[in-house]
Amino acid sequence: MKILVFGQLTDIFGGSFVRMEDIPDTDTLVRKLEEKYPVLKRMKYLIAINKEIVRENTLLADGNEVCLLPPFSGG
Amino acid sequence: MKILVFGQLTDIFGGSFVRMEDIPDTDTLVRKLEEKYPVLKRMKYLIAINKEIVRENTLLADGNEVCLLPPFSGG
Amino acid sequence: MKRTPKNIFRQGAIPASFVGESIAKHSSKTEIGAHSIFLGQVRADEAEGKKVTAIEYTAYEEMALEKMHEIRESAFAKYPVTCMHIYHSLGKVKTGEICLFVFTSSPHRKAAIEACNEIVERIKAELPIWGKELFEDEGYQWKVNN
Amino acid sequence: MKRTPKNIFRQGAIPASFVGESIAKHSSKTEIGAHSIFLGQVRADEAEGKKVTAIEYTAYEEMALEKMHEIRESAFAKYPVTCMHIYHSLGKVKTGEICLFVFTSSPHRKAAIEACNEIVERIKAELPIWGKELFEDEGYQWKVNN
Repeated sequence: MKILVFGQLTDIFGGSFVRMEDIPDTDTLVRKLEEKYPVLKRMKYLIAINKEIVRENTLLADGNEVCLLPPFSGG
Repeated sequence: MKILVFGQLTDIFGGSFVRMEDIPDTDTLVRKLEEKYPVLKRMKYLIAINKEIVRENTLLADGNEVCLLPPFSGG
Repeated sequence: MKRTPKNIFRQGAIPASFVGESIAKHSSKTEIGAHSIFLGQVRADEAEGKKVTAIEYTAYEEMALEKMHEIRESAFAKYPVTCMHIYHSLGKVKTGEICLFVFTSSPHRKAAIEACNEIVERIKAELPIWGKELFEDEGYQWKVNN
Repeated sequence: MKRTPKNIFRQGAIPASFVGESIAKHSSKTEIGAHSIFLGQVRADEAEGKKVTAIEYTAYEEMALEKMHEIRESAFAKYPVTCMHIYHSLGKVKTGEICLFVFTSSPHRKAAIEACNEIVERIKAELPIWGKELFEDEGYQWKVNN
């Protein structure tokens, strides 16, 4: 599964996305990402699925557009 | 004494000023003006002396710039 | 810094291009992060079936400029703004044209926005300016602010 | 009236002349009495002795446009505004240049001013846009909104 990342997260993942396998839900996503990239634990970010922010554990399906969004700083 | 008038008051006085004689203070000014122009009684206006609005009876001296100011409607 | 009274009055409408030019002049002031602008535009109001086609503004100019100076100084004292520019039309301004331009700038947005709002309110309430609303058929009525 | 999402994004800075042109386009809307405009300008902030020379903006564009549409619709529902125009830069915007342009108009000033303020706050809080503050020496830091 390809996860899009933005802002300061692109520094951590070295680009605009990260690939992860076997990710049934968002809690698993966070756990596995933080195992692989421990610096993430100190960062604030939201998860969006198909452009909607999800705040509780949510099942992930093929074809979902999953994004990690650090704090917004537009304007 | 020449009294400058503005806005809707120019309609009543037919111009930008009115001359009044023997006006020792602003209360007298109002009384004499309202005698001569009774429609003034139904109008709202402030009196300014030398560009300062006065709300209490105030003595008038030669050389004072006396103005009658109807409600402001700038902007 | 002591500021001297500025002339806010412009004969006729304030051109939209003048607003653009005023904004452009601030690109060298790199401490600015936010601009707040208010524009008054002459509205085609109707009264007794007649349409306003223009407002003709007159003012007790000397008093208005003194009062405006006071308002400006008090806004500078109250808000951390970098600069303020205020223009008001005199004479005839047609419907759809700009008659008031208030422009404040500050490092952070709160100051610019609050100063701009306060200045607009005070201009309408405290400056000796009068608007005569001219109807299409040559009649008129005196504008009332609320 | 149902409105379709508009693209708010512009590559690079928003020219001051564009603001002037946008204002001019409203002269035919004679029901308008007030315009409220907010402009964000890139500030030459300093961090650890280094000066910001530009901000590079990126966005999750599709989500930002959907969210902006929602914000716009809710402002139209809440305030009696005649129109709203919103533009945000993407890519590099140098210090002193404009990166955000929010423009609201209404018959009476209260609605335009309040809608403008609310839209600015919501843009900063809710749109997935990120600013990278570029230093003169090629380093950078990520912008933080407050």
